[in-house]
Amino acid sequence: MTIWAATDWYAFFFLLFALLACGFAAAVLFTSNIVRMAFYLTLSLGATAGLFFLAGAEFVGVMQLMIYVGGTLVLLVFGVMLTARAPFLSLRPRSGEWIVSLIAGGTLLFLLIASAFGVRNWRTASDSGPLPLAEAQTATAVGAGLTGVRVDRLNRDAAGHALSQLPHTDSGYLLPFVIVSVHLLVVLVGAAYLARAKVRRRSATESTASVEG
Amino acid sequence: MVRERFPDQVRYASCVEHVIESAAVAEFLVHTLSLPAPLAYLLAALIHCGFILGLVAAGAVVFIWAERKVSGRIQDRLGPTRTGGKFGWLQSPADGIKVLAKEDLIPRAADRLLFRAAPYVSFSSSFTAYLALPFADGWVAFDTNVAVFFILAVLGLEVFGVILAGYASGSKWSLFGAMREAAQVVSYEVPLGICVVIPVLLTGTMNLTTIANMQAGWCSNWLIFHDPFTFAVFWIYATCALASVNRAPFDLAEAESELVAGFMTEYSGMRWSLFFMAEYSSMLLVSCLAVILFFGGWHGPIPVFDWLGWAYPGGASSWQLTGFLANLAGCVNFITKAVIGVTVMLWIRWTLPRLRIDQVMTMCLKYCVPLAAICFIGALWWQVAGWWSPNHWLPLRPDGPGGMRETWVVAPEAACGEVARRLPWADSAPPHGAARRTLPGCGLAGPPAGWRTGSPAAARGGVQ
Amino acid sequence: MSIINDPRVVEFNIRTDEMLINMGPQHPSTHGVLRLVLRTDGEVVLGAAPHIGYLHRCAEKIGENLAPRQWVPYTDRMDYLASMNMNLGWALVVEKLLQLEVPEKGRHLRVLVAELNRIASHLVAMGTYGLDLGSFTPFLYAFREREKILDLFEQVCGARLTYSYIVPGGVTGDLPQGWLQNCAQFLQELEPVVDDYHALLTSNAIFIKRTAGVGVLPGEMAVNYGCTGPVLRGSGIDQDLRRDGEPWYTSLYDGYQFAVIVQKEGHYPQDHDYPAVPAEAVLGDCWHRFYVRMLEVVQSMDIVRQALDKYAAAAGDCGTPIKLNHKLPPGEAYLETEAPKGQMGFYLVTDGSAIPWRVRARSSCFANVSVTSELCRGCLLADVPAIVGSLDIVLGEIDR
Amino acid sequence: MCGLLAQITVSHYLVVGAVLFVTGVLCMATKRNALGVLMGIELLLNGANVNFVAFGSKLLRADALGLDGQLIPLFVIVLAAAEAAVALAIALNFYNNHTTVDVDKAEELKG
Repeated sequence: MTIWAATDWYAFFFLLFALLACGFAAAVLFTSNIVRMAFYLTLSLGATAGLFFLAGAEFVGVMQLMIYVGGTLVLLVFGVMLTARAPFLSLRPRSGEWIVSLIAGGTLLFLLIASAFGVRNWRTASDSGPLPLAEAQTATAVGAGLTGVRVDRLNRDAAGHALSQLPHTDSGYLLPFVIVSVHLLVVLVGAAYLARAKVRRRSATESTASVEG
Repeated sequence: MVRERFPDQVRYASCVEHVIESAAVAEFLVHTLSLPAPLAYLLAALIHCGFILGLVAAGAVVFIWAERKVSGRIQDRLGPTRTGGKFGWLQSPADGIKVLAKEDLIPRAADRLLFRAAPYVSFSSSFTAYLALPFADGWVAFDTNVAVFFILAVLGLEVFGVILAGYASGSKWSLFGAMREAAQVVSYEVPLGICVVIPVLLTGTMNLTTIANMQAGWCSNWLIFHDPFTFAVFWIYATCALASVNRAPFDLAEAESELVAGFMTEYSGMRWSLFFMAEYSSMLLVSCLAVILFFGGWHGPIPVFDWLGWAYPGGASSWQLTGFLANLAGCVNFITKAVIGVTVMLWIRWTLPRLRIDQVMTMCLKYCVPLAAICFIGALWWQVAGWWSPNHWLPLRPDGPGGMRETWVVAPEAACGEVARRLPWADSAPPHGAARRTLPGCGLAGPPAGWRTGSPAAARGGVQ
Repeated sequence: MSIINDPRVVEFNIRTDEMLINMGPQHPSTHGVLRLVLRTDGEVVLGAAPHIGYLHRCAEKIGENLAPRQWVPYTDRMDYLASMNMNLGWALVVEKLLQLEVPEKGRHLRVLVAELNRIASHLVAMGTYGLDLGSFTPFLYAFREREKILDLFEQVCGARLTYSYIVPGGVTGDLPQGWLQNCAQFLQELEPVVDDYHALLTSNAIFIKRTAGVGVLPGEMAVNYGCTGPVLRGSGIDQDLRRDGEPWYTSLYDGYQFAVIVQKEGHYPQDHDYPAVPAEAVLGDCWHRFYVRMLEVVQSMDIVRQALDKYAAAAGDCGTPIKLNHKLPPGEAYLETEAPKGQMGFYLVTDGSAIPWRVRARSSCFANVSVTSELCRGCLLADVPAIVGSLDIVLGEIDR
Repeated sequence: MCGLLAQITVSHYLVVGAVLFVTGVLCMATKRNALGVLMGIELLLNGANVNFVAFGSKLLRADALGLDGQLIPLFVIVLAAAEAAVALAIALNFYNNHTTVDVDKAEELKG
């Protein structure tokens, strides 16, 4: 029973997802088979979504699953399948590249980790303690933020009711949202144009001849 | 509650409560059986998982049997009659044993790792989606306020298993099936998403429990009858859901007359049956989702339990037998509706020929997406204009017409005047009649705490 | 016509590998052991080459070692879905060689069973076509009615598939008592069911989408490839050996009223209320081939009704089968008959002994399947089963 | 659990983010397949997202960044999707013109 009592489930789940995310990220790095890379990447990003859930960012987590894993990666896999000819299936980097990049990467990693633990505020929970998760459900706030209302910036009374209006200069994330929407549209049109199927037609006689072969 | 009783465990409890929303069960275990809290939470989580896994597995078993019987009846034959007595009801277990006993073949050309992993990817994603699916008021493993989104996202991951299976099999037929499935599922996610957004739009929340509870009362209160556009969009949803779970006439990925068995060609034994279970469980899942989004969830066509006064009041936290019974009946009601949906899928499968891949795509991009978009705008317009809907004259719930349907407009206005004032169409003063429950984290009002009994005028105030 | 249907478009921008795919000989939708080697670019089929011979059983060579009467069971196994018609073709050619006339009653009996078997064959064609398009239910509906025909045949000759009933000189036995009533009753039952078939397939929107405009076989090409039967008539060529054949064969149908099922001036001869030709359908496409078969079911039902009356009215016997040691006069004979799948011809050369010197069969399906590569060029992968299914081939007849 | 994990703080998330980021950088550096490079970018962006979410999480610290910490990852995800679409189109075009996806062979500016 004591082992149960001693287990911090939050840490357990964090560790689980963190190890999955990092482990599969490493697997992406070290495998040379492009399809397996895509598979590991899926799992890594999925585990990251789990981390987002743990951190209370549900909406981001689901977005990650939906757009990243379900959309972007499927797109990637499509690309992989379209170009997956045997010689490109596993292109190995040269060993010199490996050494250089591992040294550089190791240094970078060391720096990043050192700085991650370097700031006291990051290392510790604040004195007031964290908010209970039930109050950190933020989907509505995120939605409101995207439509131009920062509900988290409202002045509240003790009971949590909104007291005053927001300054009219604060439009939340409305503008970036609109820009990103337009950007996405442009990008999709552009991508479709770039990769469009250009059709070469052959004459009727040529086509009959070619199909016999 | 947990928080107050275990002040030292606040953080951990709230997290676990979040990850596996089994507080009620855990509480029961802690207080009645006096188990240590972490163990209780683990047990509660396992119980939840067990329930869902059981539901998925039992669902698959029942549906495989039902598929045989239904197809038999449709085709003027009997279906299984002998295995296990009268109706061949042991046919599925018998099949299961047969499948278990089969040799698990892996082709030499296969990518062994991915070949083995693929069925689990497929199955676990369609299983995971059940986490966020409520079966009755509050009976949900993971009560998140992005449940609709979560289910759609996770369901979309099922396609990965199929793609991997197709690629890893090292067979051309499998690859064909996988690419078809990938193209189809990715395309149909778009109209499916638009269709799902419409009920979300009308109810103002992505929380499935809330969406279903807003449709309490008579069947006139179901969202499908809310306005002509929601009625139309349900059929689009049905089409897209059928396509996204790869059922006939959209079962191109496993089209046996063209691709032998598509992505499943090289699979045998248990791995094959995992794909099968994944298919059946996602069928049930989209059907459940349709029931919640359009058919009132666990709220029956006739509000019997509201009359009896058995149902849990909104926000109730104490356990009571009558409420439990009402919930149980609601759960049965919910599953019945979902099973009807699945049966319709079976019926369609055994009646219609299969479409061709280009026709499937045309249908999605040329018809489903524009129609869904039109319905989206239409439903939005209907809502904003506050036009007539059946629940205005049929008593949709005990408190009369209007209800809480309009949270989307009302709630922000009611609690946080700021939001509503910025909305161009809402220039009236916010109603302050009803007591509001604050949505966690942001100060926006969710459904009023007493929305089952709240005054209709207050609820509808936002658009009038 | 969309890009993918355009046979001239051979290359897309995304450089994908062409794939060679073996469809068959073990494939759910190749009707036996046809092997199609498909050259595909993604879903688009660039070329299809049928390979045959997986069911070759040397039937013709065996025929050179057996008396004509003994070879009848081998004809059963050619088009095993229409054994009666195969028997009839062989019996007629032997009789032609011998100049042996069958009595009136035997003539009507032959028409009766041959047309019944045509119905059975077309029912299978319809059912399996549904299967090819992914609809399982019509298959069982078709087989349900076919079972009744097989029951009738079982009463006649004891066999359900390989009848060996019609033999040179006559039939192996006259009809049993009460058979005519059973047959008439069956026709009564089949009449409404045909409407079900039309509802399930012919007028089904998805079925039309899958078949109309797919695999268009122009009449000229059909003639050039030697296509016959419903495949030819589906392309609008007015040819039916029951009307246009040799007198030795057409005399069988003397006194019978029937119209050849072919689209003339945009209309099919219709004496029933059948679904109209959809706007998308092009003459010669899969839908038309299918529709011709469906109308021929009704046509054959009419002929069977007439045959029932004529048979009942005719006096005498049904003819006497020739003996095994019946000497065949030196010479040769060739006769084509209208089998359900097309024109089935038998060729016979004799040297005066009781055993033919040479036996050949002209298979209708062989000619029909040869258009596969033409029709499948530029179609989608899913169209291949639709096209092959609409040709309604039986490999037993192709490979012999 | 060991002492380091006694309480999960922002730092722990940052470590995960760092690992993802570095793996992404290494992927971009070492992979020769254009799509592998693309996957490296996705990993990298994800590492950044983890950091944002960690900084924004009120669960970890009450005085956290708040909503911004969630909204920025949303934009990152959406832009990553856009980036992937364009990059994939470029990769496919490159493949069409050079019949290879080996980025080491992409030496000409002209496509």
